[in-house]
Amino acid sequence: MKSSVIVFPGSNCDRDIAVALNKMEFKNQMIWHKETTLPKSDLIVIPGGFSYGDYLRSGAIAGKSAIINEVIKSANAGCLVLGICNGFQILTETGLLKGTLLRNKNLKFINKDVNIKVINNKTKFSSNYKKNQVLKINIAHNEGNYFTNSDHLKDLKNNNLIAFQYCDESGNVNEQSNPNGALENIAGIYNSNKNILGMMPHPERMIDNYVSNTDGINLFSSLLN
Amino acid sequence: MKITNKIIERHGLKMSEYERIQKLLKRDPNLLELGIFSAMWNEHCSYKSSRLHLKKLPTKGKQVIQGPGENAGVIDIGEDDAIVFKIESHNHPSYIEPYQGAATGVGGILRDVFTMGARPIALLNSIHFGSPSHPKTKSLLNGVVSGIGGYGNCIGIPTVAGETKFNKTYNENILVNAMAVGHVKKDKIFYSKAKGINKSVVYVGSKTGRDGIHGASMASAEFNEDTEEKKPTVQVGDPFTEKLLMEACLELMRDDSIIAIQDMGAAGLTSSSVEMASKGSLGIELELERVPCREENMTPYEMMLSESQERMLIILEDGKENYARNIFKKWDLDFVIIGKTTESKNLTLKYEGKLVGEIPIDALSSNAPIYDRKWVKKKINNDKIDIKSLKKIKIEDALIKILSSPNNSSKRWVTEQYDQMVMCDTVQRSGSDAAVIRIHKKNKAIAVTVDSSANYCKSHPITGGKQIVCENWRNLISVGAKPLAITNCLNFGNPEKKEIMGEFTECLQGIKEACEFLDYPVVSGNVSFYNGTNQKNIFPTPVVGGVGLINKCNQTIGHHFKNENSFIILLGKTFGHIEQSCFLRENYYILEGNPPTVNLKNEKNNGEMVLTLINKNLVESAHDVSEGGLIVALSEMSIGSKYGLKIEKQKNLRNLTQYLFGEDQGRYLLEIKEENLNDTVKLLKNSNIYYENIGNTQKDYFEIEGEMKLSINDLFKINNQWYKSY
Amino acid sequence: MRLISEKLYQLNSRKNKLKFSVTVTLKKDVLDPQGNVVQNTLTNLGMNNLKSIRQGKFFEIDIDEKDPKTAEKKINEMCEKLLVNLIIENYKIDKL
Amino acid sequence: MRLISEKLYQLNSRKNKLKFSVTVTLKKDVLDPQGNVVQNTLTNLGMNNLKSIRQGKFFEIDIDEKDPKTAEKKINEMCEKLLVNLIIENYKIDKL
Ligand SMILES: Nc1ncnc2c1ncn2[C@@H]1O[C@H](COP(=O)(O)OP(=O)(O)O)[C@@H](O)[C@H]1O
Ligand SMILES: [Mg+2]
Repeated sequence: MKSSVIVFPGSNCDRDIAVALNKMEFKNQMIWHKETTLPKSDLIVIPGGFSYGDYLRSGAIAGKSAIINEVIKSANAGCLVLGICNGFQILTETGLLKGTLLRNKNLKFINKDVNIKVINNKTKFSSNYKKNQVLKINIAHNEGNYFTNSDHLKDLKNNNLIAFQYCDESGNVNEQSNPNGALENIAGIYNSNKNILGMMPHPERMIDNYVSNTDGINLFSSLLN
Repeated sequence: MKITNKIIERHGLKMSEYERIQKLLKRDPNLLELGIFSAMWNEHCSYKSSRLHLKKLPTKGKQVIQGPGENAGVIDIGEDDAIVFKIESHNHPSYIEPYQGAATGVGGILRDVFTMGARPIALLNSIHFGSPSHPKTKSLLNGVVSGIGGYGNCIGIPTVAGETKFNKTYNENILVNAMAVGHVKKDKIFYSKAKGINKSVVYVGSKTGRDGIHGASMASAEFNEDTEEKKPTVQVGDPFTEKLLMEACLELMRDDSIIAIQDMGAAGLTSSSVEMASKGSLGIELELERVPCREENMTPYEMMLSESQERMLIILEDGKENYARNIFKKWDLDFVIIGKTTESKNLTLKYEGKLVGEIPIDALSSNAPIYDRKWVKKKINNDKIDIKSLKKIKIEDALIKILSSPNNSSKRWVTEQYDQMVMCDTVQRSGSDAAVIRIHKKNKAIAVTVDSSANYCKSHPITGGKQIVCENWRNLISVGAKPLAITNCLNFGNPEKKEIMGEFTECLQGIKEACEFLDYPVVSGNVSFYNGTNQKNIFPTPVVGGVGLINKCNQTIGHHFKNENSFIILLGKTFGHIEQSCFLRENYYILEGNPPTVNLKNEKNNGEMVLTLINKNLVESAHDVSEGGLIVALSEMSIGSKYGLKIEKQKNLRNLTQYLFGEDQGRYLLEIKEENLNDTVKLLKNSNIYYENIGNTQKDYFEIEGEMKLSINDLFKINNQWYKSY
Repeated sequence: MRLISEKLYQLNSRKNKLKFSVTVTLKKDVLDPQGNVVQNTLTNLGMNNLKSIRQGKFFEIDIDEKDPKTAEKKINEMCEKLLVNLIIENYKIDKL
Repeated sequence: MRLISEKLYQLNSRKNKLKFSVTVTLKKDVLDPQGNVVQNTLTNLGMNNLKSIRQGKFFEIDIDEKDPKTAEKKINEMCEKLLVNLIIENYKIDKL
C-alpha cells in the first residue's frame, strides 16, 4: 500500500506519522508542499502540527498551498485521505470535510490521553475496530472544538458519518468526557463517500507500548485490508 | 553627537567603565560604539560579577564532550550519540509581558541547542511566581504557562518536565527559566569558533526590527522628535519562523559547509559576531546596509543592538554560498552575506561604504571588566524549633493542608497545556521524578529534571546549593537513570550588595562540593542577577537541570505503585529534621530554621544502591523523599495509581509527626514485590545501607495504622483541586 | 402572561442596550508574525501590489447602560483590564 | 543625490498607497468560545451590566493602487480567497 504524507512548513507530526506508516509497512513518501504533482498513492495523510504557525486560522493557509489542489483531485477520485489534528483543520478549510474547528472551550491548549468511541466501524479506516470500542488516545490541540450547522449535523448522524466521539472509560458520551466543547462530542468525521477521515486525536502516537499503548494500530491495519 | 554623562549612565555603564573604554580605544567612542560596549559589558553578556566564581565549578569528566563556553554543553551517552543541553533565564521580560517573555525564552534556549547541530528533543522549565494572593500572580501564571506551551507546542518539541513554585519573594520579580535538550551525532557537533580569513559571514532567519534595544530609548530620542514611536519594543516570539530556521540549519549541517555558527541572542548581532571572532582570534567586518530590516530607516545603532528573535549568524566555507542560499530559500528565510572575517582582530562596521565604528574584539571580550565583588558569609541561625510547644495538629489534617497547597498540588493544570508527546519518544511524561525521552530509533533513553529550593538556599546557602544538586541526582536515580551532568541557572538579587554576593558565593560553593563528590559536572549554565526591586531582592534561587542515561528503555520505572501487597522499603536514615519543612511552612507559617544537612557520602551510596536494585529489575516503583517528607512522598506514589498502602506504626519512634514530615536527605522509597524482597534485603545488608521496611501496598486506601485512613480517590481530589478553583 | 412580560422585558432591555466596538491593533514596530505570513501568502496568490498587512482584534460589545458616557468608561475599563495588552497593543473604541 | 531620489521615491509611493481595513466577525449562529470566555472573565471582574461580547479579527491593509475602486475590488478578493472563512464569518471593508 502506497502512502504520501504532505509536509507543510510548520507541520510537526510528519515524522511521527511516517514512523507509524513505516512500522505498518506502508510504502511511504514525504511530499513537500511546494510540489505540484502527487505520486500515485492509495492513502494521503495530512499530518498534525502548526502549518504556517496556525496563523490567521488553523489550516487556512495550508489550504491554499500548491499541493492542495492535487490532494483535492485525488480525494474526489476516491483516494483515501486521512487528516489528523492540524490535518483535520486543513481538510475543513479546503472544503473536503464540512464544518470547522473552533478554539477549545477553555481557550487553552490541551494535551492528554482521552477516551474515544468507534461509532462507525464499517469504513476502510475502522474495520479492524469493534463497534463502540473505547480507545485511549492522545489529543494535543488548541482548536479542536468541532462545529457545524444543524443540517450537516443531521446528515452526519443519518448517514453514519461520525467516526469517533469523546467518551468516558466505559463509553458514555457526556459533557464531562468532552475535552474541548466539540458539538456532540465529535472527535472525527467522514465525508459522505467515507474515503476521507478527519480526526483530532493522534492515532500515530498510540502504536508503541513504551510511550503509550497500541490503540492506534488498528486504524492503520484497517487501511491495509 | 557628544557622549554626555547622562548617555553613559543610560547605557548602564559606570564612569570607571567608560574611562576603561576610552583607554582601550585610545579615544572617545561614538554612540554606536558606546552602545556596543554597553551591550557586551553588561552583566548578562560579560558575567563580570560571576566569572571568578563560576571558574571554581567542576566542568570535566569522561562523559563531557563540551563544557561551559559554548552555546550549550555536550555530553557523551555512548555509541555515536551525544546530548546537548542548557538552561537560561528570561525573568525580566516575562514579568513585563508574560506570554511573549516566556515564549521568547523558550525560543532562545532552543536556538542555543540547535546551533550546535543537535535536534532538540525535550524542553523543561522552572517557573517561580509570587504569592497566589498577590493581584498579579494569576495573570502572570496564565501568561507564562501559555507562552511556554505556545512556543514549544508550535515548534513541535515536547515540554516534558519542570517545576512551578509560589513564594512571596517573587511578588515583584518572577523567575522563568527554560531548558532545552537536544540529540546529536558525536561527529556532527558545530561550534562558534571562526576560522580562516575572508570567509563569508551570513545572516539568516527573521528580519531585524527595533525589538528590545538596550538603553536606546533615550539615545535615539535625541535623533528624533517623536520619542513615543522609538521606545524599545517588546520581543515577540515567532515559533513558526523558528521551526523553519531550525529545519534549515539542520539541513545545512548535514554536510560541511559551516565553519562556525552562532545564534543571535542577547545583544543580537553584536554579541554573535564578537563571540565568533573572539573565539577564533580574528576580526569581522560587517556592511550594515545589507542587514535585512523589518522597519524603515533603521540606524546602525539599532541594527547592532536589536534583539529580534529567530536569527543566526553563520561563517561559511568558500564556495558554499549558493548551496546554502538554496536551502534557506526552500524554507522561505532571509539569507544575506553581510560581511567577512578579517585579519584585523577588530569589529569593523560599515554603513553605505562609510566606516561607522571600529573596536578591537579583545576590548569587548577578554578585556571586559571583571569584578571581585565584596561578599559576606550568611549569618546562620541555629535556634531549634520545639515542635512539642506548637499547637497540636492531626496528621491527616496536616497532610491534606500540604497536598492541597499551591506548591504541592498536582501540576496537571500546567502540564496539560504542553504537548508532551509530539516526536513520540516520551517514555515518561511530566509528573514523575524525571521525564524519560527515548533516543529516536534506539533502545536507550535519557532522563531529565530541573530542581531548586529557594527556602533552603535562603536559610543556609551552602547546604541549599548542595541539596539541589543532590535532589536533582536523586530524581534521575529514581527513574533508573545514571546521572551524567548538569546545567544551572543562577537567579540572584543585586550582586553589588555584599549579602547577595555572599548568597551567590556560598550557593556556588555548595553546588561545587556536591558536583565534585558525585562526579556530576556542570557543562553549561546562565547567571541572572538583579532579580528584585530597589531594596528587596529575591531569595537566592539556583536552578539545576540534570541529564541521566538509561541504557535500556524497558528498565525505567515510575513512581506510582504498581501492585497490591508489595513491600515498601524506605532507604536512608530518618532523623525527623523539621525546620524549613513544608509541614511547618504550610501549617504554622514558620519560616525560620536551617534546612536538613546533606551527607554527600550517604547520598552517593544510597543513590548507587537504588540504581543497582533498579538495574537488577528488583524494583516496581521508586520515589525520592523530598519536600513534605515521607508521608507526602508516599501519597504521591498512591495518587494516580490504583493502590494505596498501609504503614505500620513504628515501635520505638520518638515523634511520629517528625518521622512522617521531616525532610532528611538522601532517602528513597522503593516498592518491592514479595518474591524480590530477599534479594533486595541481601544487597542492602551487604552494602551496609540503612533501610526500613515500613509497610505494604493495598487496594484503594491510604492508611497509617492508628492515625488515618483515606481513600486514594479522596487523596487525588485533594491534590487536584487548587488550580481548578484558582 | 408569561409571553407578555417577556416581551416587555425585551423592550426594556433594548432601550438600555448600547453597542460598541473595540479595535485592537499592534503598536508600530512590534513584530506581527501572523500579518507577515498572511502577507506572503497573499503575495504568492498573486496579489502583488499588496504593500503591508497587519492583523489585530475586533470586539463587539453590548452593554446594559443608558448613558453612553458611562458605558464608554466601562468599555475602556474592560480594555485596560483584559481585552488589550497595553505593552504591545493600541486600541480604539467606537459607538455602533 | 542618493538622498534626493529616495525622498522622491517615498513621495511617489505615498501617493499610490491606499489604506483599508477589513473587519471579520463570526456569523450570528456560530459559537464564539473566545467571546464567551472573555465575557465570563469580565463578568467575574465585576462588569455586571455587560450583555454580550463577540470577538472577531481586524486587518489593516496598505495597497499600491491609485484607484480606490480597483483597490477595493482587490481587497475583496483577498477576503474571499484567504482572510475570511465564508462558512462561519462575515466581513466588512472600510477605506481608512
Ligand atoms: N552558572 C553557570 N555555570 C556554568 N556555566 C555557565 C554558567 N552561566 C553561564 N555559563 C556559561 O557561560 C557561557 C556564556 O553564557 P551565556 O551568555 O548565557 O550564553 P549565550 O551567549 O549562549 O546566551 C555559556 O557557555 C554558559 O554555558
Ligand atoms: Mg547562545
